[in-house]
Amino acid sequence: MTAYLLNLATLATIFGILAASLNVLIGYAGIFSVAHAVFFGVGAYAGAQVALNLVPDVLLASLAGGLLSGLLSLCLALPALRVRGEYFVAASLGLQMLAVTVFSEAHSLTGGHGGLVGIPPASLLGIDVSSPWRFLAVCVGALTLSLVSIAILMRGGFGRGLMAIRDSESAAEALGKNVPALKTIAVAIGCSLAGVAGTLFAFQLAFINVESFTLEQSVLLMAMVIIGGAGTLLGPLVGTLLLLLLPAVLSFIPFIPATEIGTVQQLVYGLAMTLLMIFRPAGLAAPSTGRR
Amino acid sequence: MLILQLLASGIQTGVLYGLTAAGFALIFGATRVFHVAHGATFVLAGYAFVLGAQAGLPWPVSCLLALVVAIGFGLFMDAFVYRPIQRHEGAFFTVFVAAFGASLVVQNLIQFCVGRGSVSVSTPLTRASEILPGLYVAPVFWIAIGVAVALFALVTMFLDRTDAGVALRGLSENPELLRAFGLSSRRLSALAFGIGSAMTVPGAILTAATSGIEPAAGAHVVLISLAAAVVGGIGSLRGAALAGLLLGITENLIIAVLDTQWSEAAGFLVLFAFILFRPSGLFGQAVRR
Amino acid sequence: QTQSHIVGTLFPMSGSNAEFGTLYTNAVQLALDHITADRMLKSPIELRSQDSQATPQGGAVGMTRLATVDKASYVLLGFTGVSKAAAPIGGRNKVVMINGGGVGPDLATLSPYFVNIIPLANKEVTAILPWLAKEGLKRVALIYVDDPLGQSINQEFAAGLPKQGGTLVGAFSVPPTQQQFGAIAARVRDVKPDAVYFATPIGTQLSQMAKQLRDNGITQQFVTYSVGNLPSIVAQPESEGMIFTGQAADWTSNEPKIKRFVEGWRTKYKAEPVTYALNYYNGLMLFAMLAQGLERAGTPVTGETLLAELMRVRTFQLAGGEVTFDEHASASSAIQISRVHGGRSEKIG
Amino acid sequence: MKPAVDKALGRLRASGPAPSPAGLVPAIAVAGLSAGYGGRPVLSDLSLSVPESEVLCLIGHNGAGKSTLLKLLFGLHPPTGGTIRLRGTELVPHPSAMAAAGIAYVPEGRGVFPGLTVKENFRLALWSAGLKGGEAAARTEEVLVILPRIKEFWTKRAGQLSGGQQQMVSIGRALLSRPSILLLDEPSIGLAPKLFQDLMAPIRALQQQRGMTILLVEQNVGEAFAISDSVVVMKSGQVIERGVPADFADHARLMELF
Amino acid sequence: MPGSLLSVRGLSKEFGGVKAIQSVDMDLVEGVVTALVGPNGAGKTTLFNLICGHISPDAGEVQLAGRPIRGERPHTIARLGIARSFQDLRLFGRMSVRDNVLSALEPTAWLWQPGGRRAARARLHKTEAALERTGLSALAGARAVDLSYAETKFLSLARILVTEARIWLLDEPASGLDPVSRARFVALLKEAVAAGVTVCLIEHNLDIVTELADRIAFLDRGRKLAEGEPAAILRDPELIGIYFGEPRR
Ligand SMILES: Nc1ncnc2c1ncn2[C@@H]1O[C@H](COP(=O)(O)OP(=O)(O)OP(=O)(O)O)[C@@H](O)[C@H]1O
Ligand SMILES: Nc1ncnc2c1ncn2[C@@H]1O[C@H](COP(=O)(O)OP(=O)(O)OP(=O)(O)O)[C@@H](O)[C@H]1O
Ligand SMILES: [Mg+2]
Ligand SMILES: [Mg+2]
Repeated sequence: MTAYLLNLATLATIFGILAASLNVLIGYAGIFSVAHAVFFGVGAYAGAQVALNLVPDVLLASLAGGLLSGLLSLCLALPALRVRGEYFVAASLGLQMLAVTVFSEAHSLTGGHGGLVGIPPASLLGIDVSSPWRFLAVCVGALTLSLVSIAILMRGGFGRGLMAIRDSESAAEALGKNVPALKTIAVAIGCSLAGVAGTLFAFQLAFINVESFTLEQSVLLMAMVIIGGAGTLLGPLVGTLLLLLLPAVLSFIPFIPATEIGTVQQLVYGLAMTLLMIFRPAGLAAPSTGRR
Repeated sequence: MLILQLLASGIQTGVLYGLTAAGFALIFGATRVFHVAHGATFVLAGYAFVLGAQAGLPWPVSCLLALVVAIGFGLFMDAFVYRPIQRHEGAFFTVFVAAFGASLVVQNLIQFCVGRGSVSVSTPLTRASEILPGLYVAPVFWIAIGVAVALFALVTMFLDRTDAGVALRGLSENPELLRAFGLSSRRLSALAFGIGSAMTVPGAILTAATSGIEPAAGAHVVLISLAAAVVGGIGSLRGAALAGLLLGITENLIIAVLDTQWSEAAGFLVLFAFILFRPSGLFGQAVRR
Repeated sequence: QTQSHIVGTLFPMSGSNAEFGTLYTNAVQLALDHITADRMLKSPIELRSQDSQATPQGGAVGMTRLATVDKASYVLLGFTGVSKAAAPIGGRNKVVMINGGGVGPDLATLSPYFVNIIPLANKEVTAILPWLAKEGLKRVALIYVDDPLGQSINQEFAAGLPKQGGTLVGAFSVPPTQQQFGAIAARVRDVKPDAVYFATPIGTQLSQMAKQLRDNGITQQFVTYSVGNLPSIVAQPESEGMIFTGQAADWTSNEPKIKRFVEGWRTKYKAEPVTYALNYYNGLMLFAMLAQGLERAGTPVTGETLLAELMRVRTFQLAGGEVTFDEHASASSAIQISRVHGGRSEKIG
Repeated sequence: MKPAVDKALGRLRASGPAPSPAGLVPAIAVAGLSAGYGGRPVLSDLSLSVPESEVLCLIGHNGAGKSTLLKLLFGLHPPTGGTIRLRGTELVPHPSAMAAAGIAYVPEGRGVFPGLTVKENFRLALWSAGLKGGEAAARTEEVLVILPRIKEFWTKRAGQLSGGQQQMVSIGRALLSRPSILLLDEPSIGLAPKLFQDLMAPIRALQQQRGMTILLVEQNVGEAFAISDSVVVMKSGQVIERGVPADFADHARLMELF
Repeated sequence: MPGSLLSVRGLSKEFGGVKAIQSVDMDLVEGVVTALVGPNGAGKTTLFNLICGHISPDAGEVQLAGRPIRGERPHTIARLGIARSFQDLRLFGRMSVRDNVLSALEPTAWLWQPGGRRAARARLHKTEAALERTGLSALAGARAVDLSYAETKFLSLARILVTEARIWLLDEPASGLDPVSRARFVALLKEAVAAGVTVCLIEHNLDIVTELADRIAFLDRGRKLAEGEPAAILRDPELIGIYFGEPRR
């Protein structure tokens, strides 16, 4: 039982990092990306390749994953600088679909549909951290670090700049904000964190393939952020816990016939998304709106 | 000949994409709702038709059944999902998530009630015959083109010529003002959802006949609709229809040189390029704030 | 009454592959009925089910759950992605994993605890090549899903066909999500094949391929591997005449074990059984045999002891015949060739 | 100076809050009306009567609730309490019902659909009034006689018109239904003062000819008072003063009321 | 022109056939309040947009204290000391009133802010002072979307007030305000002018124009028809005819 809970907790932590990083884009910068799984994937593949071919060091691999994701995030920043709203959603969608194809076709880098197998157990600066407890600790550490840095950044002038751009780009420009630079940095930060999460994911699963980096994953991540409350610090975590643990909890319900568990899970899942949005449109962690 | 054959199959796919995308564009244009559950409408219509046909109903009745189901679902989403959300702050992405959840519910309900495999209707109409040396075309090819063109003409005529059509354009600009005119924005948005959803029906029925339809088929449909709506210029029916056609043809023609897994990607590459280089789409006006 | 044996299943129960999950679960259920009826074991078997969603993440989570919460010693699973994600977890927790569905050749060496009870796909291609030559089907077009399974089949054909005097005139890869094959049909027709081989692990996709190719005027012989044995495919009119390979599983055989399986299936599920179902039926049967041996010897039944028992005995009399496991715990059994005829499958070689 | 103000105030108070001519039912009478946005009260226990065939000018500080009151009267926002009577009959406001009862509403800002042509803007108004064919044409003609300049830009998109032209179209389309009560919300915003006067002159003439009731919300006191019969001052969601324009001619007194 | 802080020469802009601005020359002189007057659609807002770099001119030159700024990005121009308000305000709706003002103080907010805690505290002080002056102190924590109409107008001003911009371009800053708020607003502007800010404002309300402006530039259909002392402009019957009559198109 502990191992199961540890596994879930580790996954939840990893997805917590992902959701928090997506929140930088959606909640603060107003960049509605549905391509976050792409950068999750890039990080995972990069981290896995480092672990497979160099050393299975979490720090090094995460660095590689985060850096590569951050670099490739220019693909997302480019349309973000040109269009907003629905148009950007469509652009990121295009990027997501392209990336999935590339992930499944670039056999030498990603292993195609077969994926990368046998990612070695993780170590950290020479210390073996592959045991579930230790790896969870590493992930929690990464999550804490991400949250703290996001909190500091978003409370400060940088965060205010992003939110200003989110609410009115032209007014932000007129007040001297360098909109392209701020947007590019925000995208780079969000995507690098996603890359780090990807690397941790690769170590945790020891096997990755394109199925974890699809549009569904992106939408799920987005749902985590929105359901929890975009633009709040803890919202994404709440959303992650809810959406990740809901299936797990449902699988403990005894009276659902075994063959229908999956369907029922997905059904409840979808229903929860819709109902939550109807009754808590601002997200679970958002303060209930006072005036207005 | 290969090119011609691929072009033919591209056109057949494309007109249906175009029609479905135009429905999506109509709904989005009029109500500003990013109706991600449009794919669910498509699947529901397809299943209604197949189940009707399997139950022995004559085909016009099955078509009617599909129509009723599609429109009913569209109206339901409008009244019970989108409107309550928009009564709050109606943030664009809140609607997105809610609609996505609803699609999941539909998909799994169908799995639960009907089954997980794909269903289809068998009809001799999908049997291709050689009309030119090496060019095989099935009767559905002509049916698809005929129905799509006719329906599209009908809808555009409705929007251009009738009072309700003008009102729908007004709705897209300012629903609040419409109420100040003494018109009901609710009824108009229901109208938009009704027509837009009805436009999925031909595509759904013909897909059920040619390739079969499965509970998860909606995802692809909605992706294409969304891409076409953007490439065409958001809100422009003509643009969406043309872009849908274009995407269908691209998807198929690309197969002449590349493997199929690149065909969807090619469509989205077109989308991506459009957004970077012509963000206003084929027919849209530039958006920047 | 002692503690019960916990056996887990890790099948896709939702999503586009859920049809398989249902089928496999039914097979396991039937085996359980028979084991209980025969009183093979002192302690009862308790089944625990997890939804793998056919994705690696689903597989990893489900496997961890089965191994650590449910403490299953033996898990039946399927699908290449799931298997790969689950194998290290199962291996670490010393859980025997039985694969009866995934046929990617890279599954052979995943983990010592990973047992393939299904012959891997490359073996099926080897079996069909002589038949193609015999029938004079020299020009073969291949439509394959671009995954390890599809790739290995592609390689087998590219290497094997010329040896038999044939040629692979076209190999068209498709993504697993593809549903429209009108355009592929055009390309297939363009290369003028004598036979078209489908290599997709997804049943719905196979049925769509068959239908749309026929619709688009491809009249040539269709050939595929064991996936063609799904009821929905066999029943489809467009599958008429399709050839598929599979483990030797002769539903008309009088051998008592297979007869019991076939009849049990027909009465319980009111349908024709398929090879995949037989694999998972045998999968649980194998557990019962191993556990029976352990119970007799007074050894506790754990994943470790089960695996040791398997490697000790190696050869088992299962429904459908004798199955032998190699040093990687991968089974090999005879391959038979069947043809779809009138909505049923019939053995032709 | 001071005694003059006092005198004026005294006279105002003596005249009472709702001077409706005896025997005449007011066109609109609201009593105890309250409303708010998301739980925040904006109007509280507001009572007001608008006499038949008068131009009543409603003034008050920003956020006093003037626009909200108009929205309530046209059924665009739900009241949380109180009653609304239209010529003595109580009703639950709803835009289409109010339109049918002869009320027309010209919202704050530019009340036209910018993407539609002027003709199409009119078409929508005719449609909502249930007017068709010859009758519709006759009504259009009637409005074009009152505001002849609309003809100059009849087929242009409303968004391409200048602010004054847009305002003209907005009021013109409201007149299509031949309303007996017209609710005008700050028609002067963004308009040059003379433009506003030019626009309102034919409306005032029409009002006097037809006996139309107009409830005019204005911030530009000078121009508005010139065409008003009486004035009501609102403060924080309530009516605090009522009188004729002359009573408020004194600037200092006016400032005090805000 | 002597003392010209911002000079505009031959500026032109066409939107798909509409000549929004046609070779306009204009000078903003240090300490002088210029009012931009003209009928709706005359191109006043467009002129601001061109000066601030929000749209790029088809022809013409803009110089700030002798330095050409045409073609610079809007944020660069803003940092050079030109602040502007928008006709439709464009507040940062989901940010608090305080953050709206604070963000105007940190145009170059990178990942970290130079100056450390002390500078941060100084900025906060400045913000509070600006809120105090515009009467928004009590609402500092409220979201901008929740403000009333007059409050939004004052917030828009507060955002400009805190910047150290030497030139303010204000687009109908006081429209729709009630007389009392308007008086307060005008008083604030006068204070700023007294402190040396060069103001150019678009305004339809001639009362405000006469009260504040030292000069009037008169725009019609993209052309500057006249510029001069308010009294002179407002006496010109032709201009008054254009302004008070309907614009002829
Ligand atoms: N849609 C809305 N949502 C929330 N609050 C609103 C809304 N509309 C108005 N309010 C608030 O209600 C109050 C009254 O607004 P209203 O528009 O009725 O005032 P007003 O008297 O018309 O002011 P003005 O002279 O500025 O037009 C204000 O505080 C305003 O902020
Ligand atoms: N981005 C744009 N695209 C196309 N046309 C534009 C654009 N911006 C302004 N115009 C046009 O340029 C002309 C001048 O507009 P502008 O907004 O500058 O007028 P204005 O003097 O500010 O009027 P108002 O007093 O009504 O605010 C108008 O005809 C307008 O339609
Ligand atoms: Mg108002
Ligand atoms: Mg302007």
